Amino acid sequence: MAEQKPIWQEMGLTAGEYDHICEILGREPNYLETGLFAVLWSEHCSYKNSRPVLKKFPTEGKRVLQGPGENAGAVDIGDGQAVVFKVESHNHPSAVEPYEGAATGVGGVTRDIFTMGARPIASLNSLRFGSLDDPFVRHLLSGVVAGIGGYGNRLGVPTVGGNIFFHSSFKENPLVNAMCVGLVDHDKIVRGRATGTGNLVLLAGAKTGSDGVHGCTFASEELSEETEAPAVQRGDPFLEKLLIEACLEVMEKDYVVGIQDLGAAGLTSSSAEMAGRAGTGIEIDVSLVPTRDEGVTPYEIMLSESQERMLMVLEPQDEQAVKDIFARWGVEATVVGKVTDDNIYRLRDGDDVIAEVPVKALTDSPVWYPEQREPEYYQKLRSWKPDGLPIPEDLGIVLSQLLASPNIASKEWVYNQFDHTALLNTVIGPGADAAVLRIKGTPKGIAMTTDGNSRYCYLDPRRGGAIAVAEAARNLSCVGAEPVGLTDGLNFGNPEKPEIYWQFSQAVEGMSEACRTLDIPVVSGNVSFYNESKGEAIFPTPVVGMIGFLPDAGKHVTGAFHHPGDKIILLGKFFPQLGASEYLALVHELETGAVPELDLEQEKRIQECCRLLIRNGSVKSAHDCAEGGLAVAVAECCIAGKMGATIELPFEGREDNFLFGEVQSCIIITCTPRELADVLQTAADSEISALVLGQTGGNHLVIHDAAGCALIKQRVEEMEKIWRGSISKCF
Amino acid sequence: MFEARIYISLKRGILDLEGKTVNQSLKSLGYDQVEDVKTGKYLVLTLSTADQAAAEQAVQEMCEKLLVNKVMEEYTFELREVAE
Amino acid sequence: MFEARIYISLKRGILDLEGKTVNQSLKSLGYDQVEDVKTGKYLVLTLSTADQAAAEQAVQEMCEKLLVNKVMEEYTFELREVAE
Amino acid sequence: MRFGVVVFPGSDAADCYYVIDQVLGHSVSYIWHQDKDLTDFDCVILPGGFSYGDYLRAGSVAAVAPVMDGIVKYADQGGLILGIGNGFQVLLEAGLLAGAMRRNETPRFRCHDVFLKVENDTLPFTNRYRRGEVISVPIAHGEGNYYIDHQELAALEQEGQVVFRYCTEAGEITPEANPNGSIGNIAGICSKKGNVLGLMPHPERCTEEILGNTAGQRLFLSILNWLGINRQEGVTVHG
Ligand SMILES: Nc1ncnc2c1ncn2[C@@H]1O[C@H](COP(=O)(O)OP(=O)(O)O)[C@@H](O)[C@H]1O
Ligand SMILES: [Mg+2]
Repeated sequence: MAEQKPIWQEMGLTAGEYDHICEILGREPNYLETGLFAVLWSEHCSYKNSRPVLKKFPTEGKRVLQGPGENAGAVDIGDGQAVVFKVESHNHPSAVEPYEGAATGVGGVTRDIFTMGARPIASLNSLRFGSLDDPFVRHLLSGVVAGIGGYGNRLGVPTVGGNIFFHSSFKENPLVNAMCVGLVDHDKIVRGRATGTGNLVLLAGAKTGSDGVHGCTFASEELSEETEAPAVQRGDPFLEKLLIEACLEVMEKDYVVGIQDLGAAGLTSSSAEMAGRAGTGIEIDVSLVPTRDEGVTPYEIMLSESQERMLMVLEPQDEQAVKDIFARWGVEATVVGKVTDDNIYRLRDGDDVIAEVPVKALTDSPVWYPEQREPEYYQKLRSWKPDGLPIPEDLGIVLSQLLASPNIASKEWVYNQFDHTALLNTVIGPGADAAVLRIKGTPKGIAMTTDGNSRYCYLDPRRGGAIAVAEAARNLSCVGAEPVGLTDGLNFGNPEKPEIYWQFSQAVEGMSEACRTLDIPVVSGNVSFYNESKGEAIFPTPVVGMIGFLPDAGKHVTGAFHHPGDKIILLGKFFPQLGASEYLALVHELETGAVPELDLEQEKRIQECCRLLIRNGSVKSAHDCAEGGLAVAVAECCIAGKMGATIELPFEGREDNFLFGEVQSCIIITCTPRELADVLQTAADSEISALVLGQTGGNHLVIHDAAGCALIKQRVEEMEKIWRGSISKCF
Repeated sequence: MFEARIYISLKRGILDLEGKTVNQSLKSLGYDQVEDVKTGKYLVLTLSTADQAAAEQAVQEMCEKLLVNKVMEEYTFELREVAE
Repeated sequence: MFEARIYISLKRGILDLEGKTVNQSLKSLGYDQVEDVKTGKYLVLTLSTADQAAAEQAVQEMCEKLLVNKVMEEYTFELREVAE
Repeated sequence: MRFGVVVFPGSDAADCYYVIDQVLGHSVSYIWHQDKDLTDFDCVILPGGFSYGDYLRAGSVAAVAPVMDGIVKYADQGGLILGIGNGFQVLLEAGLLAGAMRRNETPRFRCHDVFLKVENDTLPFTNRYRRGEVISVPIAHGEGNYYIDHQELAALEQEGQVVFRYCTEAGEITPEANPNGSIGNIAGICSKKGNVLGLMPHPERCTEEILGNTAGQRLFLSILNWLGINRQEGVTVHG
């Protein structure tokens, strides 16, 4: 018979941790206290594995109003206004129940935003799935997409962007990262602090059920056959919408001393974190917490992850006014505790004290420094050379194949299920390099994007991480926006495996480097480890969510070719390579090679130049060269503008390389022939190369080589059909 | 020929959003006697099977495989013979 | 105390899209014996009423006012007394 | 001249409010779902969104909210009522417009631009359009599949109550142009008297240059125009 594990081990604590707890308390913790430690010291809540590495991120900048450490980061956009944003992962819940998992992910990150006093104005996401050939993957994707829409659409917050990538490593462990963006006046930013002895602690929103107990320990384990998922949490976007209005109203009226949403580890983490940040004590009476079903235990009340709940601290004289506002919005709000001055975290059940531990003991979890080791595959794969790789005979067919690859094809099957025009701010919606929103009542705009190439990060996590940052910034620059801050979603396998921890630490290293050179601070983020199924890790996937600023929202462009006869120019040094490319994976079924080089100084100059050209109004379109290489980038511009183009590529070497090889820091722009000299001069002044490739016009994309030989001739309409239909035909 | 009536409802502990909303709405219409509302869906399948045991097994399989989301839902069903 | 089980289905002649989709999915899973699928929803109301006739009338009213859209749907219900 | 925008819990009332206030520069206020008195308004808008979460059926719970008694009375008196998206669903559930709404035929939410053919240009809501004109307007809904039985459909057609239909860019009424399976490609209908209009597409989402499309502005200008003529008042249009 198997030996009964001790409770603390069942709950996910190690022997060392348990001893440490006994030492702090000077006694053994009771059942409930053990549960509190187990959740707060779980990786998901404590970042015990990742904290030392995350310190590498640059988090300061002239626009930063709030960096990491609060519910979300905040960045100044002038006129006393700020943008608040954050990424959150909901990977394991989505693997178990795709609709509700994704929906509650959106709900959770949205609460992080309005917790700060900001009105949510946009959502984005970053998704990773297995291959679409697999019916189970299609089931996951349909569910996740419906869930994101089901929640976000009902909230009335437009989902304006995102990215999605398909690869077999995500087959059973999909990634669902959601990002929310809000707008607030500087002087209305509210923080998650329980200050003021004697102040009241108010719990507002949904009743507490027994759902989601131990959600955070669930997120801190690998998925396996035996994994027991907690009872599924269902999101109620309708309640959240009312909660947004009620919370923003009480914050607007300055009734709120501190506020925090209930996320992972529910009431436990929110109350402990609020006291921890403020350096106070807190006391909660579980008998006062409204429960949904009969017989919910104190343990469940404290650990439940029932959705749509907020915890706030008020001064006693404001209690009635606050309750009245919640009542008007039809939202339940109950005083459940108070702030104390003894630095103790105390739980009562009526008159009985049922847990009593120092706040700091809960919030200052031990820090781990896991071992890291370079995996064997790394050196082997990066030294791959394309020598001997056959060049396909018909390069036009290759272009069609690439346009049909779900990683390149139109994602409109996905984003048309999201309301992206609500709130009347969407200047550029999904489908472009970045979304642009106008800021009502001002000429200003903000741009936003999520990026991250999982294959690059597998082959070279450090460079892949840097590229994720550079590419996000480039995407913003391509619509004319200046990057002002980023949030990250770091998705990796089990950090207790040295190779995985190496990937993690390398990726953060690379991202930090890029952030420093490009001068973009990290203001918030999320770490999701244990993305493994049956011992197999996902491709390491740091996701970057980035915000850009436009002084004039009207001065933007997209990638679409506009006018026949416009000149097509390639900005940036063109050094394509086949390693790590979508072409190599799709056509040759090889995932190997070095990741494209990235010169960050060069990247910075190119982006500045691109923004300058857009702001002067000298360019008509801009689009960056990404997956699929130059040929795909130009094809995308043709499709978006429903217009052909004729270009000549005066490059040496393998045709498949300069057509489909991938490269960093390259942007395709167009301008009228009259503006051409100016544009080239501006590029020269910025010390970046600019090469005229050809011009727009006609119904075909025609690509010639240096000798004038046609390599590709495709009807734009035909390309559009392939590109648009590829994902939707799977459903 | 058999007819199977399958009733699908949410598992215990899983929030019944519709039920909650309908309950509140009925109350605000003045139906104070309403204590609780639960919602579910049902399916009526007509099966061209002669054998009751086979029909029963098929229905159960279909529920497990497709009709019921076992992460959140539970089900019961009734089978009765009907004329062609 | 009474419990009312209300069954709501689409009127005859109105295409049951969900039923059609489920039918096709079942067929594609190999369940060729499935002749027809109809879908509907049900509500279980608990009423703190002592009087059966009153409960019956209240349920009917609630259906007509809110629970059923008579342009498309029809309903039946069963009432049974339950312990407090 | 004053517009009212009804706020049910879960409505997206701010968008219509913004357009009346900021784009058209007219007086507008919110009408709370528990308000009873609607006598002060020249036009009442039931906005889009998800009233009461759309639980049970889209618009069904809102249709029995206290404010609806006032709305019904207001409609009887000939007041102008515009229901957009969820507002249209509420009007159907409340019986102010004929028919009912089902889930989209492909049971997914859809958000994109559609082309609409204007079928009746004599209404308070459409007098700034031309009959037969094709306009582009965004949709964003999961339940826009309009249903009505054949007899009633014939009556609607006969009386000119079909106001907008989904069509191709060239104005053809084809199944491909129909985003949700709606009977007769119907996107919007009006009451017999023409004072109540419901439509699934969102004209309030396309009234400004910066958002790339102003086709929806004329719907609101039509209302102002009609109110102006009928009240012999001068109308100034801002924005
Ligand atoms: N990868 C990261 N980079 C920067 N900040 C991070 C990162 N991960 C977490 N943080 C910060 O740590 C804090 C806690 O994050 P998290 O636990 O995800 O929040 P929540 O409690 O809302 O789920 C936040 O301030 C977040 O911005
Ligand atoms: Mg938080």
